[in-house]
Amino acid sequence: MIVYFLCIFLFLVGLYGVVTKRNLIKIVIGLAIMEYSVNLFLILIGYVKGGTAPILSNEVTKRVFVDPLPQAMVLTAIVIGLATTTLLLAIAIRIYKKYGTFDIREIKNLKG
Amino acid sequence: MDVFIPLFVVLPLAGAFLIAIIGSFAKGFGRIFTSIILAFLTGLSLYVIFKVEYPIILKVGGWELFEKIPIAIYMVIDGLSIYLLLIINIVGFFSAFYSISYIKRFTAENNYYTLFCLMAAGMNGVVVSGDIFNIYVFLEMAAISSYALVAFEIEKEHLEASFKYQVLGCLSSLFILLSIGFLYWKTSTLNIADISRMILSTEGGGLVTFAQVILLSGFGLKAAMIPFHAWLPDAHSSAPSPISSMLSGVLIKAIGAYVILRLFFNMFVISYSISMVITIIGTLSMVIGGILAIGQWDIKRLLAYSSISQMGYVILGVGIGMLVLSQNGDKSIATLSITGGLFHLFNHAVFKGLLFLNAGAVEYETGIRDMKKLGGLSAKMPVTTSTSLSASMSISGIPPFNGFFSKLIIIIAAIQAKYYVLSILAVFISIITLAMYLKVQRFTFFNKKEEDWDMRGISVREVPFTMCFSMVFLAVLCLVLSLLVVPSIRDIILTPAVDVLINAGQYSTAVLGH
Amino acid sequence: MELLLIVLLVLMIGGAIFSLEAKDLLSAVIAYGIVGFGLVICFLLLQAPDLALVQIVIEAITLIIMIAIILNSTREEIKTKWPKTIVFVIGVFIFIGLFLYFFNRTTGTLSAFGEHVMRMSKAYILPGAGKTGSANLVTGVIFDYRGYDTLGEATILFTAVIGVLTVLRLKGRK
Amino acid sequence: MKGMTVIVKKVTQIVCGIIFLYGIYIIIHGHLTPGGGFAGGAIIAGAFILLILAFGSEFLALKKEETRSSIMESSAILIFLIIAVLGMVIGVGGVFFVNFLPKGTIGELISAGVIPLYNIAVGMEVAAALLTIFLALLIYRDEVLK
Repeated sequence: MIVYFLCIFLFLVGLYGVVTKRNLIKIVIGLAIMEYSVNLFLILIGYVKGGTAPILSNEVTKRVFVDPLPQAMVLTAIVIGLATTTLLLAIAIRIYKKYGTFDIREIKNLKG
Repeated sequence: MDVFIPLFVVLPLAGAFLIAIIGSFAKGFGRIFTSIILAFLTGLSLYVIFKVEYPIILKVGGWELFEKIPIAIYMVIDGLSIYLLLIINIVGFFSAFYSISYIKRFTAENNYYTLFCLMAAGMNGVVVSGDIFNIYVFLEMAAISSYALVAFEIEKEHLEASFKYQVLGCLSSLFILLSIGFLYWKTSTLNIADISRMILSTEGGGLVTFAQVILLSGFGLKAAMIPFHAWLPDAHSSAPSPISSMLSGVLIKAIGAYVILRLFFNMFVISYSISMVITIIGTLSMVIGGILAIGQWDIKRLLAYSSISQMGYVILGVGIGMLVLSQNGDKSIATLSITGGLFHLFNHAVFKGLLFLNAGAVEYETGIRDMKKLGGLSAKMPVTTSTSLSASMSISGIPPFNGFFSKLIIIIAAIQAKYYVLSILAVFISIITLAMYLKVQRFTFFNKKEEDWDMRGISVREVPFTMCFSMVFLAVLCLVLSLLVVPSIRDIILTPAVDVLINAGQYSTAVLGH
Repeated sequence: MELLLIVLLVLMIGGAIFSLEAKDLLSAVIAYGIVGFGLVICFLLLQAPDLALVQIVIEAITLIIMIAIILNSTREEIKTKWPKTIVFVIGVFIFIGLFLYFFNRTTGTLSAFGEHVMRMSKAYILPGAGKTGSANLVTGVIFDYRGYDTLGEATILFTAVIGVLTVLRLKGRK
Repeated sequence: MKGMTVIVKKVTQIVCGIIFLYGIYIIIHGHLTPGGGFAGGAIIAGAFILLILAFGSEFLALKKEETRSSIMESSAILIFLIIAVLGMVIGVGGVFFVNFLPKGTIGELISAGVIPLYNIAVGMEVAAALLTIFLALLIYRDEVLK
């Protein structure tokens, strides 16, 4: 249980960063941390004690496998996270070029 | 008829990829191709509505049930999905056709049309899907393309609006993914119908409520309901106008309101507390959105705030229906209320789409969005003025137009369900809306003399053909949609959609077949 | 096994907090690398080698891009004025506490760590290989049972590329 | 952008080929061993990024490269879609995403029907996508510096 708890705590740390930090790059980092924690959470759910990676081989026929479905979901989620992160970074450097800063407080419309 | 369902997703996707490849050799390919695809899909959804028996269920990959458990991704078309598909593709077609002239002024036209197709594909995918993780994937597709489209003009304000939109959008997506995790933890399945079965069969304590709250905040952010609305005015006013009309007209409905309806009616058991929360959120959006809107002077910002308010009407109508259903009240009241909500959803898509296109036409000719500096355009831009007038009358609820009927139905339902305060608020906000759009009309199109423009050295004339075409047809649609009150037409289009929500429990039987 | 995960998670949380609180953006990004690479080891421990492979490569590429962006900019963060934000921060902490409390209360009845019961994925594991013909069951799920999701995922990457190309063009209007 | 020192260049020359081959191996064996299109594609993109960082290039040349890899990416994902739709056209029962090729024996290189084809398409797509993103950022920086 404590594993899940720590994982959710990591999620909330990321949330804290997104909400309180005033730097564009740090906001991106916060979002990425949240995304990592959700990925880990899904994999934790699918774990089975004593299970092995779901790959068939000839050596041992009867084995316990961990759940492959969360792994497939997380693979999707990782790529989606990469997509959002790169798009955010691209916009962040565009904003940096216009203002010369990553700080929200010096960027007019992003205050508050 | 199974063959038709994937086309709703495959065609726009193929369009996007082809535009990205061929567009770099042949100029103008994207312009025409996007409109053709969306026109075809509009026709296809009309065909399905009138000619085909639904619900249609398609198991992607052809995997059958395994020990009565669905293992494939399901694509489901029922009354509600096809209703939403019709809205998305109609508004999408007119926006794409409008873009042909509007986007000529910008660079990277091909990227614009590619992203446009991807956004349409994402929304169609969300609406067609019957699998909660699949909904998440397509929701992200629509959302990411809309982030990029908001920043399309790449000036300061657009980049900032896009960044803000993107941060809040990512937050909401992560909340949605987290609650998908919770649901998977509890039920070990991703199929919506199967999840609803599992939730019914196992008493899960508080987890379902917890997941519901997180889901509601996630999709509430996507639908810009009131505590979560901060991104909408910036994003919707910064996007190019055809995109604003897509965002306000269909995106917040397809990936926000629709998914809330689908999940909270068909997946979870309707509970009193959650339906109360949904009704309160709807009311708050309606009231605060309306009050915030009236003080705006930027025409597109005003329209964006007004979107929050009008979506409040939709959620309010559906919420009252939920409340009545959760208390085992009179089903006819719930039917009336949900009918009003869904009817208003279609109406709002049409007239708000049209209003954003009008605002775009004004901006296209004058380059100004501030209403204080506008005025006296009525003689120079007759088509824009008249279509905008009809949209304004429609949104503020003047009788022959569609907005009147849907608002009337919602208010009547609220009175019948004995929520008098809500009905009074709905009437009050309707009056505020009228005032707001009188302001828009007066300051944008009338008020000043037209010679002002010649003195300022800006030559203003009517917008090009494709833009006029879209605006005129949407204005006609504003009138035609009033026909949905006629019972025989309503039974074909609107009633199946309402039935899906009223008989919420039958969804899983229809999908699973046992 | 569980203990190892706990240690790793604590390390990741530490890295995350340091990354968010660091004064210099470069050290923030490097500390963020701790979280990402910690996640790789977690995936390995939890028997997800496919994910570990993807995560380690993507983490490296993301870090390269982030560092390249940061090296060409002002790295120092402006100090936050505490009195202004303190109410806000306290609010966030209250929210975090409430979230953890409700999480703890509501998930007590669910299957504990490592005692997951499969329902949908039973079919993927038992006769799964026979049906898709793939020895790697995860690949079987990704490209066969849930291939439609993967189409969406690949399309999202495509969307991001078009988005980045759109955002980074120099002139907006002709 | 400028290149790095001779030592880095020489090491990169040797290492890059191996990384590239490894990426291809991961993609081709996606249905047998851990990995697959996504991991392999990202590794190949990493090899290209390493080359560009070490040797440097004129940004006009990079611009040409960017257009090419962008088109490559679109074609790869179009191939993915076409394979998926082919199941609808020629597959049994006309279902979207059906695995219409013979499955073969488990554990052999040529088995699992269309899965290896999907893997290759996705591998190409991911490699081209990541490369395009990287090039776009690089070109933007060079253009701004000018």
